[in-house]
This record gives sequence, C-alpha cells and structure tokens, in this order.
Amino acid sequence: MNFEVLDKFNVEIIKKENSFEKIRVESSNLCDLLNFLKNSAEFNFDRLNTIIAIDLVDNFELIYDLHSINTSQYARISVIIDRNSPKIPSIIEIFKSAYYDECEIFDLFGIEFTNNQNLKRLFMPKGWVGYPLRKDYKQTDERLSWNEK
Amino acid sequence: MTKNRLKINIGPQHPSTHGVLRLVLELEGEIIKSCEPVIGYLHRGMEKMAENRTYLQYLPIVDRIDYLSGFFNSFAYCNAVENLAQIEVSKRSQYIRVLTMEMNRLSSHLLWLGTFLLDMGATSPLFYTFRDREVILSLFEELTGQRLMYNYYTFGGLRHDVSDDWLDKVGDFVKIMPKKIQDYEDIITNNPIFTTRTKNIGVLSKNSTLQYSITGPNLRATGIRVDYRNSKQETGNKEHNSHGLGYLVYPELDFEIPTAKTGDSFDRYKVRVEEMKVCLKLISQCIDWLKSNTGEIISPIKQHLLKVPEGEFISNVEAPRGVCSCYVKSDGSGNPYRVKWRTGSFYAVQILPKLLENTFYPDLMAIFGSLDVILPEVDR
Amino acid sequence: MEYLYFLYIDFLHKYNLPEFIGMATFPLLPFCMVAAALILVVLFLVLMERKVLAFFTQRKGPNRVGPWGLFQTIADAIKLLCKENITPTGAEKFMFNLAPLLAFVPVMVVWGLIPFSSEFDFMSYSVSALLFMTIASIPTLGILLAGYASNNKYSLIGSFRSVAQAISYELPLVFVLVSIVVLASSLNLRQIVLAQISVYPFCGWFIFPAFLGFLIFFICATAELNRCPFDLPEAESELVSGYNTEYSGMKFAFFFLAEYAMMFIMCAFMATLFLGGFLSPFGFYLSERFIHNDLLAQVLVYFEQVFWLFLKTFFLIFCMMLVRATLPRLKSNQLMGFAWKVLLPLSFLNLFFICCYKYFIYAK
Amino acid sequence: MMKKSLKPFRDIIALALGHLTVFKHVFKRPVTLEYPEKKLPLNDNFRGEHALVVDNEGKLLCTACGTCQRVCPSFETIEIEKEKNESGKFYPKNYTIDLNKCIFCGNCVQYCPFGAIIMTKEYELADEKKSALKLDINTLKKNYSDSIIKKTVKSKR
Repeated sequence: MNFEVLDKFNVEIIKKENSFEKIRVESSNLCDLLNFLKNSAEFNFDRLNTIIAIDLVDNFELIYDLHSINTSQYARISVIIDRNSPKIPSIIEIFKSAYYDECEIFDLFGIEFTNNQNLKRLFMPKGWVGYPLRKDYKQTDERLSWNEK
Repeated sequence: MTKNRLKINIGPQHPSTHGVLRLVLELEGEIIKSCEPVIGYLHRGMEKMAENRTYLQYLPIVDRIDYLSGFFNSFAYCNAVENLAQIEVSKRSQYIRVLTMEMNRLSSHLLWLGTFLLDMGATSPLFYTFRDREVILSLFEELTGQRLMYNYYTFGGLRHDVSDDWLDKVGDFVKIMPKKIQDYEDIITNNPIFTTRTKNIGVLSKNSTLQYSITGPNLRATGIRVDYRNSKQETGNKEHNSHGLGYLVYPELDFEIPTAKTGDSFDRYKVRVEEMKVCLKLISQCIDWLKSNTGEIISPIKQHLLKVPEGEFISNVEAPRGVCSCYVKSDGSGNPYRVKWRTGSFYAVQILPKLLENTFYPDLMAIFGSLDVILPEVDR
Repeated sequence: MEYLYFLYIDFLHKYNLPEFIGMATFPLLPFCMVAAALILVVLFLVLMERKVLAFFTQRKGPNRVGPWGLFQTIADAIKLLCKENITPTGAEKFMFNLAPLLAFVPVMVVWGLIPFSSEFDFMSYSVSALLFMTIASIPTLGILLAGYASNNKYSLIGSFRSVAQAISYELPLVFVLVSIVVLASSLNLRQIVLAQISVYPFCGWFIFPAFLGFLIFFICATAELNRCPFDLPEAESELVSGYNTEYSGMKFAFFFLAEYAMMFIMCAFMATLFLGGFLSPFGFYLSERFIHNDLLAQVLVYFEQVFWLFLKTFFLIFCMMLVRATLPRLKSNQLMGFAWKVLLPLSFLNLFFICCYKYFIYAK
Repeated sequence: MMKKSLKPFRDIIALALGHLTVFKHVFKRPVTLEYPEKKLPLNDNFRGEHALVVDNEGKLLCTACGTCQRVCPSFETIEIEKEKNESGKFYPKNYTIDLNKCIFCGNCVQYCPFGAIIMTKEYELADEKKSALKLDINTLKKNYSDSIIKKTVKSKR
C-alpha cells in the first residue's frame, strides 16, 4: 500500500518484526484519517473490523482494524492516549459498528469517547467500580471470590 | 405518546433468545416500535483470563467463547500464536484442521437451522437436524475426547493423528448427508408459510451490513461475495497481506462461495443451507487428501514452556457466525500481554434495533433467528 | 334403545329395585358414560399426540410409565393435581379462577351433541349443528379472561390474538357448515349423518361434493383449536406459553384438558359432517353380517357405530398432528389475511357450488 | 403474470411434499438412546474422571514434578504434597484434583512427562456434596484399578 498520501494527517508508520505494520496517528487527526481511508478510491476501507484497546501501563493504545471488501486490504491505525485523561473522539459517525466497540472499551478500560452520546457499561453491572481490563485493576468484590461452603 | 405502548422484556430467560439476551421492546399492538438489547449476562472475562495464564493454559478456555464452533476459536488463537512465535504447521495438520473446522461449521449450521425453524414454529426439523448433528458430535468425541470443548489443536500441530477408520466414518457420513439436507429443504424451502414469513423481512442492505460490520453468511446473503477462506476474491487485487485471506490450505481446495441477493431472512437461510453443501464438498476433498498422504502432526515444540517473542498479531477466521478475529500481543514472557476477541454475533446484536423497528412481533423470531446470534460469543 | 331400557329394568329387578329408579337413572347413564369416555379419550389423546410426534421425529416418545408409556398421562395428571395452585399477586382473582372453568364446561356440553350412533345420543335437538357452533365458541371467552386476569403481558398478547383469530375463523367455518346443512336439508346432526347413507359404500359422504369445504373446515378447525400452525395464542417462541403462562396445577390442567377434548370433539364433528359420522365405510355393519343373534347384533351395531366414528375421528386427529409436526407458525397479520382474503371467498365459492350441486344433481 | 397465477398450485405441492417428508420418518427406526439403561460407546480418547496410574508393583508413576499444575487452565485444581522417599526420589504424599474447578480439558494427561495420570471413561460424577468431588490420592488410585477391572481403559506400561 502506498501510504505517502497520508502524510498530510501527520502519520507515522511503524514496522516491527513479528508484528503487523501500524499507522500511528494523533487522536486529533483520527476522524479525518478514517474518513479519508474510508472514502478514497485507492484505499476504500469500508469495514471496521474491531477496535482493540491495550493498556501499556503508562498510556493506552487503541488499534482500529480496518478491512476493505473491494481491495482485500487491511490497515491498522494506532492511537496513543494519555492514561490520566483517557479521552478520544468517537468514530460512530464514520463507522456505526464502532458503537458497541466503544461502549465495551469504555466499560472495560474507562476510556471516554467524546461525542458518543449513549456511552454505557455494556458488560459490567451498573455501578461497578473500576475498569477490569486495566493492568492495575484489583478485584475487590468479595461476592465474586470462590467460596466453598 | 407512550400511552398506548406496551413495554415488554424478551429475556434474559426466554425460549427464543438462545441464551441470556434481554431485549426491551416497546410494542404498539403487535408492532415493535423500539428495541434495546441488553447484554452482559454471560460475561466471563475471557480477555482478562488470558492475562494471568500461560499461552497453553489459555488454550482450552478459548473453546468456550463459541461453544458451538470451538475449533474456529481454537484455530484463531493458535494461528495468532504460531505466527508470533513463527512455528511451522505441517501440511497434514493443516488438512486435519480444515476437515475438523468444516465439520464444525456443518454442525453449527445444523443447530442453527433446527432452532431457527423451531422459533418459527416448525417442530420436526429440529429433531432431524439434531439427529444429524449428533453424528458429527460423536465423531468429534471419538477424535478429540469431548463433544463440544475439543481442545484438540496445539501450537504448531494437533494432539493426535486421525485414523483411517475415523476418516471412513466421516466419509460415510458425507455420503448420506446430502439426502438429509434435501429433506430439510423439502420440508421448508418452498413452504408458503415459511417464505411469506421470511421473504422481505429483516432486509439488510449492502451498505448497512458494512456499516455495522456484519460478516459471515449474513454478509454474503446481501450479495457481497466475501469469504476469508477464499484468497481468490472476485473483485480484489491479488496482493493481499500474507495473513488473513486464504488461510490454511483453503487455496488448494476447490469450492465456491454461495451468495444471495436481497439480504432478507430467507436469503440468510438459503445461504447457510448452501454453505452446508459446500462444507460437505470440502470435507470429502480433505478426506481424499488425508487418505493418500501421510505426515507428522505432533508439534516439535514444548507447549508448556512456550515463550513467544515480542510482537502483536491479528488472525482472522471465517467462523460460522462471521469473522472471528483474535488479537494477541506478546511482551516476550510466557503469558499473553493482551488478547482481544472479535466475534460475529457481537455486531449482529448491535444491528437488531435497526432491523426490528416497525416490524411485527412475530418477525422478531424470523429476524433474530436468522442472524444466528449466540450469546457466549457476544459477551465473551 | 327400548331394548336397552328393558335390559336395564330387568337388571334392576334382579336386585329387587323398583322400576321408577330405573326410569330416573336411565337417562343419566349415557351422560356418565359420555363424561367418563371423554376423560379417558383425552388422557389417551395426550399420549397419542406425544407418541405420534415422536414417531414423526424418529424418537420413542413416553415409554417409562407402564407398558409403552401408557400411564404417562395419568402420572402427569396426578402430578398436576398435586401441584400448588398459584395465583399471581396482581391477578383479578375471581376472573382468574373463572377462566379455566369457562374454557372447560362448554366442552363437556358440546360433547353430548355429537351423535355417536343412530339411536344413542345424549342431546338431540333439531338445531344441534347450530347449537354446537354456538357453544363451541365459548372457550375463547375463557382464554380472553385468562389473559386479561393473569396480569402478564405475554398472556395479554396471547389472549387478544386468540380472540381475533376466533372471530375471523368462525365465519368460514359457519359458511361451510351452511353448505352441509343445505346438502342434508337438516340442522340436526343425526339427520345430517343419515343423509349420507347411499347405495354404494361411502360414496354418499359429504366429503365428495364438498371437498373444498372439508379443507376449509379442517383449516378453520385447526385455527379454532389454537393448534399449530395457528397456535399464536400460545406461541412458545414468542409468548413463552401465551394465555396460560401464569396458570399452574389443576387450573392449568383444566385448560389442557379443554384443549385436547375440544380437539377430539372438533374432529368428531368433522367426521360427522363430512365422513359419514357413525356410518360404516363398507355400507353394512360387520356385526349385522357376522352375528346371527338378532338381538345381540342390534345392540352391537350401536357399539360398532361408535367405533367407526372414533376411527374416523382419530384419523382426522392424526392428520392434525402431521400438520403440527410439519408447518411453521403463521404470523398474526398473515393469519388474518388468510382468513379474510382466502378462506372466506373460498367458503362462499363452496356454498355456491354446493347449492348448484344440490339443485341440479342431488335433488333428482 | 403466468407465474403468479401458478403460485397457489406450487404452494400446495410444496406443502404436500413437506407433509410427505415428515410422514416418511414414521417408518424409520427411532434414534433415541434410553440413557440410563443404554449408553453410548466411548472410545479411548474420552476425557472423564481422572485416575493415577499404578505400576505392577503397586507404585505410582507420578514423581510430583508439578507439570500438570502448570498446564492446568483453572487455578488451584490440582494440589500435590511432595515428599522424598528413601532412594531420594520425589513421590506425591497426597494428590488432589478438585472436580468442582476442573474443566476436563485433558491438558494434565497430555503433557504429563511420565504418563502418570490418565482419564477414565467415568462421566457420571454428580453428587450431593461438593466435597465428594474432591478426589484425593486414594480415590485416584482406586479409579485406576476400577477402570482396569471394567476394561474401560488400556493399561499403560
């Protein structure tokens, strides 16, 4: 794939051994980049496979896994978010399937998606304390421990 | 405004939600005005579990993500780890993996067919499909030791080889199966009650399937010929990524991908039935290869001492309910740093409110049933 | 009939009982027999349904209680009797308790209207066919009450579906009945059966001129009985159990009994109207032919007639079970459309055809 | 137009075909298995209750190495108390498997370097008490001898 077109979005292309290549982008440019990738004829990434959130201890990484039906291509867009104020613009305007993904990440990582109005906890019960998939999460609810009686 | 509306809870325990899904419906007479799915009743923390287990310890748990098609999840995970650790998989084990996965797809579709028709009110197809599924499960039990939670794949191979005796049994099954599929079609395909209930009901347009990331047979029912098994995409360019499309030995096998046109419930039914026939075709090809070729299947690496070098990988598998992606990130230790599962049903639930709006209450079963949602896969 | 009466009086005389006791109790005897027969038949029917459905799906069906599972339904009935009767807190208590009775009692009444043999029926009125239709539609009221009173949304939807269904399917049903009445020139069910006697065996049955009518009647009867594919009021995949979701124990058993009894009676009614009721399909009665004792043969003929009626009824029930095993459920709007757009015009057509037939051919 | 007028007939044919297909199953033999009396034949791969292999001299093959603990996907399922015998080799003083937590994946059997643990074909494990599902070393030994007697397992070594 020819990524030179993407320079205007201030991207950084990361290649590593044993890994797929990622396009690193600032969170402010994310929506524009995705819009471009979706609509340009060359890339035409029309399906968002999934959003993957990773806790990198110091900060969070979000990987947007894009697939193209027409050109059979893949792209992975990575965004790094600050751990102390985890906020990122929502992309449900571009890909509607992102809604559940964003809710899931909000639920399990506590990353807030701005302008996603109906952000809710998807899996965990209402009023659950903490975000389970963070590395520093500690199980505090005693009801969940295995008690033999 | 909501004065004449009846708010009704479908689930969490309800005969037709196939698990513990709760749908909050607002009815106006028999017309559904709004629908809100509530999920999470079956959340087991599959992704958290991976973080404090070794790669091998996590492997048996993976089967439980979608208990009806355990091989697919197992393969997606194994494939990711194998790619990260650069473990070669022998040809024979690849063929056995294809064989078992296609049988698994067949059994999964059979169960879907039975329960879908039961939701629609036809009782006897359920028993016929379960009768035939039972044969597959018995074969699996003979091969792997259990009926649903197989734990058969290992990193770089399989637990043990298949015997010729077993292959003969599968061959016999493949021979009788087309007749049985014909039986189901006789009972249901042209049945006027069934067709009027499903045709033009729950229509998914091409655009909205992609927007909502619906994959698998649901996507193909709209006419988009996309199948991750097939590397020979019709409109695609030939240079695809080395992973992804056309995994395992699928490029060597001869099969076509069934599609339909309109993307309504009937087409989803039709695509799945056709897919069952394709499965039979693939199975018989695999049997032929396996009978004429021998090879090593036991992986040379020490499974329980496996350490995976740093890196990350996404493996995409065409599971019966859509693309199953497994993301594995390794930090070089014996435990995976992060595992993320992407399953087809998760997105199928998301589209329900859109599909159900302004449909009749009985259409709920025709639509929801045809999407083939399974709840452990949604909640993980 | 008189012969039977004298036998009974003789029997009483043996035990030195006065004749007026015989006079008083003799009319009650058929009632007791009929009521007992109904319960037995229903118990058997439930078993038959389960067995037949099992055979259709390559299973064995109930086979644990008694030989071939014969006592399974009896065990089930005892279980239901022993269960606790639960009334939901939000329910209308009076109506909640009334509903099962309202569903069950008309069934018992209607049962007596069926002519079991040429002499032997419990209630014979000149308008019994019309009476049958009238009383047979009362159980729907029970279902409506059950859904309304049990304070459950599933039940409510089930009951209003049931009423809509009953109203729309009653109409074609009655029009087909009218065509039969035209053919037989009588509203008395026994007369309808006797009108089906012909020179050739079974050629006089009304199913032959009114085959279309028979099909319509069969479909409408299935709908009236809320059986698959018209089982919308209790569609288990949508409404859990429909109108009887909240019922348990004996009250549920009443609904259950009423449903199966009504199924049997409806099929018997259909056999009476179309399949020559108690008439033998051979044109003669076997006991007449093979037993040379005149008096005994006369009595046996009555029982043989009951046998033929039951045989035809069970054949129809078997057909209903086959339909249940095969077809998926209809959708509510589809169901109404089918009744008003297809069945009603067809029943008019049937009536028109029968009138022509009666005028040009049958009357001659 | 022509096609549409034929639709009712095609519908009736389809309905008749459906009923016929269901009806023909009456003549087929039932596939039901009456469970407690008859049971499905199980093959040697079956993953049932565990057993510890005892050799001909009545000694356990287990050396308490702990591999089974390390490959077990559920935590604290297998507990081993190890001890040294006179000749300096380790042996398990006590070996418990908690079936409440076991998921019967068969990893312990697969990766045991000595073939010391096997899975029998016993699968009717329901019990009233949770404690009955905690198998200690004696039960595991007994399971092995039982399964040898019942010939439900091949004798290893």
